[in-house]
Amino acid sequence: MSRVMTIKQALNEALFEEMRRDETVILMGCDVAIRGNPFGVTKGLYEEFGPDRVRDTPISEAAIIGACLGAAATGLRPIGEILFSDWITIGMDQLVNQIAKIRYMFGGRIEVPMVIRAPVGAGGGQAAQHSQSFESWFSHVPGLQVVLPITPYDVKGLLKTAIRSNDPVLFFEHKRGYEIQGEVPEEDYAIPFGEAVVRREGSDVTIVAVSIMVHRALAAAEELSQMGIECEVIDPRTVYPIDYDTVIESVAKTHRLVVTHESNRRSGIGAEIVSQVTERAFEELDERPVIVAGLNVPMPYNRTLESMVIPNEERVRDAVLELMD
Amino acid sequence: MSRVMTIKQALNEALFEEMRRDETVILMGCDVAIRGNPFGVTKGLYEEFGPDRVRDTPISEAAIIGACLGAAATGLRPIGEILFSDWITIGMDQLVNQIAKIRYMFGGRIEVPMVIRAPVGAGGGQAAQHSQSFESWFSHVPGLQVVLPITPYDVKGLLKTAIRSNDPVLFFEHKRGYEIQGEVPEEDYAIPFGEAVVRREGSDVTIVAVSIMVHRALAAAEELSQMGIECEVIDPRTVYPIDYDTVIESVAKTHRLVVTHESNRRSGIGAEIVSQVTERAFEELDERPVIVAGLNVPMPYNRTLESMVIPNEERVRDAVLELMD
Amino acid sequence: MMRTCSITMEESEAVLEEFKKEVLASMEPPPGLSVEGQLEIYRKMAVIRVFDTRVKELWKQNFIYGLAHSYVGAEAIGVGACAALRDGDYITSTHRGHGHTIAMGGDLKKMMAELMGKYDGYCRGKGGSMHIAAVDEGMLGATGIVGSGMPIAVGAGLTASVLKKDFVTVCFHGDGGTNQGIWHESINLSSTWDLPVIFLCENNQWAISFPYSQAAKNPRVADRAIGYGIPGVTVDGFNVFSVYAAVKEAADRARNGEGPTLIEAKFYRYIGHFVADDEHYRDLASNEPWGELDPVRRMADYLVESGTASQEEVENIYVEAQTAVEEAIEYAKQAPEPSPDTLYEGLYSPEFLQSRGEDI
Amino acid sequence: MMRTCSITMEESEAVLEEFKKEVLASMEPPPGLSVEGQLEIYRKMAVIRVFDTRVKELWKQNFIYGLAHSYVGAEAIGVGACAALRDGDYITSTHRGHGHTIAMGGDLKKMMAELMGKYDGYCRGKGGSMHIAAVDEGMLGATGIVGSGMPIAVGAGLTASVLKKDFVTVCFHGDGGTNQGIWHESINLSSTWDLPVIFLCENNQWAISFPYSQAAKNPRVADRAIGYGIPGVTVDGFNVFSVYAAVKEAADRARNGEGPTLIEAKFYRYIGHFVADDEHYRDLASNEPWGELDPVRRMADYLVESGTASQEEVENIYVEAQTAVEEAIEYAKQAPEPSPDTLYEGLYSPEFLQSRGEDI
Ligand SMILES: Cc1ncc(C[n+]2csc(CCOP(=O)(O)OP(=O)(O)O)c2C)c(N)n1
Ligand SMILES: Cc1ncc(C[n+]2csc(CCOP(=O)(O)OP(=O)(O)O)c2C)c(N)n1
Ligand SMILES: [Mg+2]
Ligand SMILES: [Mg+2]
Repeated sequence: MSRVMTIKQALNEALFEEMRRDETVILMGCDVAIRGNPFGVTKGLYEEFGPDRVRDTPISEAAIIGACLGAAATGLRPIGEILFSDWITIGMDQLVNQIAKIRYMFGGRIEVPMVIRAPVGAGGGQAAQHSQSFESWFSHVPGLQVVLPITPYDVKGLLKTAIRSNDPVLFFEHKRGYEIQGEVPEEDYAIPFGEAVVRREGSDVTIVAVSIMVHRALAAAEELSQMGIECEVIDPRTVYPIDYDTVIESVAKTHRLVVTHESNRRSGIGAEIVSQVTERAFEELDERPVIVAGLNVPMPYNRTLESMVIPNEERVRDAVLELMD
Repeated sequence: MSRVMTIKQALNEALFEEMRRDETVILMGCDVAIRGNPFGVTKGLYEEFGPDRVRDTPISEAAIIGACLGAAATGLRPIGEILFSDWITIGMDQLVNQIAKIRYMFGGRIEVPMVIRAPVGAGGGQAAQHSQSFESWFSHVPGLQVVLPITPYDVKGLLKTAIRSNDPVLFFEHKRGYEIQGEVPEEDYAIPFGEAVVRREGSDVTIVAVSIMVHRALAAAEELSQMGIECEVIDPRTVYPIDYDTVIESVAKTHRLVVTHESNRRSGIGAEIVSQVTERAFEELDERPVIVAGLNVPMPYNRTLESMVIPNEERVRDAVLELMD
Repeated sequence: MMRTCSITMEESEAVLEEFKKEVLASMEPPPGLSVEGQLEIYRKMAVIRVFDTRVKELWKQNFIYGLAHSYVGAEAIGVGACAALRDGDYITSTHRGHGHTIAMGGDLKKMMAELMGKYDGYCRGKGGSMHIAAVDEGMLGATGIVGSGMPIAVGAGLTASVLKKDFVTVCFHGDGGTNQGIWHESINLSSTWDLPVIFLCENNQWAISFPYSQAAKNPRVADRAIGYGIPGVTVDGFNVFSVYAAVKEAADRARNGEGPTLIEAKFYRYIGHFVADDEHYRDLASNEPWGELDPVRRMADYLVESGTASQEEVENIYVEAQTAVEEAIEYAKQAPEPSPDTLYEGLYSPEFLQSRGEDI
Repeated sequence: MMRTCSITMEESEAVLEEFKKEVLASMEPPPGLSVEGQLEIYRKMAVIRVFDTRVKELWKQNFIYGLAHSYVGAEAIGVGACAALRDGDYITSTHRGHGHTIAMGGDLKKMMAELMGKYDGYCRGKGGSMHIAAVDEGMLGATGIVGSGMPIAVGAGLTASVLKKDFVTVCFHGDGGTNQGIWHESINLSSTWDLPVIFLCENNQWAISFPYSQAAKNPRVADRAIGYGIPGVTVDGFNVFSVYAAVKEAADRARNGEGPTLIEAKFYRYIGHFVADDEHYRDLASNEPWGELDPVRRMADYLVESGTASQEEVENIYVEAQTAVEEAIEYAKQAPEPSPDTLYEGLYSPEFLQSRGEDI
């Protein structure tokens, strides 16, 4: 049996189920308990699991992220929430120099079962400090795993995997995605990391779309379909690990590649994906691979300028049209 | 007239000259004053310019980086030193969310003439937290400029440009490069950002090499030359901005591209360079572009394992040989 | 014991009682503050009150985009502090920057235009409420990241110290901000170097849904000064004169080379955290009793009761504030949008941008 | 006034005088510490002394790679603190982790093998001196980044608190580390939540070339406790009994749910910062007078003078320490290098690594 629900509800349900299943799962962050987080993702958890396991914190992102490590190393499975992913920068040293490396530095003799959840993404006039997505940074750091699901089914299944994993996971939720609806089964399930989904089949162009861009790419694909161009849209769901088998299988069919993400173009995850595909399957490509991404500029507040920076359906469509020209 | 000196001396000379030229230039960081920095780069500055302008600081990297911004905005040209670039993570919020963005967020109405100097690079058993190079991260952030010169001439000329620039610059010195020697003119000169240098001409393969990899690539090119393979080695010197004209001109001649850097392969600067070249000059490439970079693992302490992770001359050579196969 | 809301009605009453006993100070102008000065203070307080009240409405009507945090209830702090400063002094701000900008003499039209994302705004429409700045007026900008403005104040202090200038910098921050690592580093660095920086904590006792009493085991922010070897004081943050006097004294000491002061201006946030906050995390009724301490009304009452100004004068000031704000709103509504070709403007220095051409 | 070195001979003498007046405590075993306990303490101190003395030599002889920081002179702190703990308690460490590891009962062979980068080392040769860890013994690891170990202690405290276990965690850190933002956040968070964490500052008055007196306007670290509403004490860091007693008391309080304590163990780094430090930033002669406070000799003298042990017994303990360290060195020299195919081992959990195959 399955129900239709929003991403927000699916996240909330995953948290409830995992916290019921495993008493060592705890959650902490600014405003996660009594307020239930600004988007309502953590609503009701405090009431059910109490102040020990659902903790409002002082504004101390570095200590929160670092405390997750200490807790994970000594028997808990902490989930730390950072209100906007832009501010993970405050705990960057903990995340990059300790959490990602500690198991390795200690010769494998420590466990790090922890998750950092944080909303990513732009829109709504939140400007330069509340709009960024840093998946490319974290994929650059060996030791971390980076997840950006964008359907209710996926967020639930991948959050469960993240919580059950013994490695540190960055779990990025898209702010503009919380109300996206979809089917979610009643039964317990978990989705392995590193398995991409082909969201739409097509023979002309492969579009690898990250997070919210999946939905924009699908919309573009619909429009292009009416022009007789069939796009295959792939949602990698996790950007480390990435399922290149699925991507390359598709490119071997379409011989054309577009990668799209909301984060900045320069040194973004698109560059990594392109470089992997060109290294692994150069001969399959008939055309230059193209990246449709956020422009290389801090997010401006003004609505018109903002909409120029955030990649949309039209930019994806135009990129495909250019390739097909 | 020019003299032969080491990179360390050239850096030191640049600091002396700029601090003499402009009273608003100041320097701060852990152990930069009385100790003259662990590598001796800042030796003698404290004695000449005194404790106001050459400041030992408490261990407070975030505040030091942030204070550079406040100082820059109000009339100084601060240079902040972070002892190992790995620890810039501690001031990451300041750097990424304030320094890179403030001019833009404030509509251009503020100046940010500041430099953060930090050693990058691996080797010598310094292990996971003292060996990283994050140029790809910072190139992902609009508003920053990222410099990694690796000859005495270049470090001097580019540090001068960095200090005179009105934008925030990350100036990365390679730890293993301080003793590299070369000619440095007596006269004052500055090197503009975004101008690559062709370190060696060749017609078979283009090697874009970042920082210390320039020297390793040159060694590989010598060896290859004896096998009849002529590599063109390009040193971009700055990774934002990057001089793609020079790179593409070379690729248009060689039709083969190898990019090499010490930082981790995944989502590294090599991926960005490859994605730019494939987007701008796909039809020029006869072979898949290849990246020779640090393996995706934290730096291990053990000497043998360490040497497996750090890319060397042999790995560059083998990559070229494979391409020529 | 598990609580169902962040603060109960009873707890809130106890907090108010304690506030009255330990912090509340009578309205008494410090020596040297002229009548004109007092009226100018009231004028600015009134402008802030009107401005941020209107901002909330404009946000609800979709004239203002993004997020906005109101300075209503905090007027005494921003205005009291900035009135104690001189030309050439600086301040750094928080996410709640409208009040600070007005207190530093910011132009209402440019402010409102910024909030509406217009090109004539202070930040060319690129910053909005969370990044409002008036650098020429000495206001070094709001920030949307708690704590992140603090080391900017340290840097400004450093400039004064290195260049031997006698300006001071006030670092405004919230009680929530005191738990950020950068707060500690900024105060320690400034203290160690005796920089002319004043750390002014706007302790409204809340960080969104989280009361400061739960965010720090010792909720007396001023006590932390001891650890840094600097003076720390707690003052009535609803009382513009108390804030003025404390900042004046701290500024004198700072200019004298004696280093920073930590001032805790204690008050209470009896409105929502930001324009869209429904405050479901606390009993709405618990806010009401605090209304009697409304700093703007307290100042108005003081002016009239002390005979400093007539009831009519005081009312006129408020009406003028309303007019000025309405004019700013009209101006902002008419002001042009930034043109698309300004997208990259300000990303780097003009020299650099020019050298890059199209290739950003 | 411009100084040409970090501390002059005169200044150093004054610091020593002050230390003797204000901090130095007589050697007196706290109640409940048995004779065996005292001898075990001395044994560990001797082992640390010998171990780190040999490490420096081995580093110079290129048997040890990378960097190494010596715990010589600090033995009383690590050993005193850990002796006051129970099985199941944890510690977090700094860049100076050998002493902490030995104090927690770490295996000398595994330690030395790690320093020589061998596969039998505690960290499989991947960590080296700066990342030495003995997790099974409760030593949660050294770190090369000042301050970065602190929140690990907070997290361990959180585990105890959530799972209602009665272990405590000692967070070792240097005086230099107290100026990191994460220090502030870690103590505040632990205090707010009454976590069973003990913050133990090894105040050797130096951070490489920078004296703490120049790194903090108020150099009394313990004073900072006031701001957090927790107890703060300064103890003689050359005196193993003083450290033991302070940690014991703090641990009792922590287990009792009363939250953290800040302990400042004050002493002096009278050797180089790390194995290769030539100390050109200070007058080498200024170190010498501090030698009279050598904690290992002080403990040995106490044992003999108090009649707790004979001179011979005490000497034997030292000789045994030497033997044990030499055995460890031999073991480590013979131990196998990690094979190249262990390169990715430990990068992720075994389950994950297995699922990836070659594609890391
Ligand atoms: C680093 C960071 N963490 C969290 C937030 C979300 N946030 C915005 S305002 C705020 C409360 C700030 O409290 P305080 O500093 O007391 O200022 P106040 O809003 O009470 O004036 C929080 C948690 C943020 N903006 N930045
Ligand atoms: C974040 C960071 N900044 C700077 C350094 C360089 N460094 C290594 S040890 C040290 C001094 C540390 O002083 P303290 O905390 O007092 O410990 P001590 O060495 O005196 O035991 C410094 C500055 C570092 N390792 N990490
Ligand atoms: Mg507050
Ligand atoms: Mg020290």
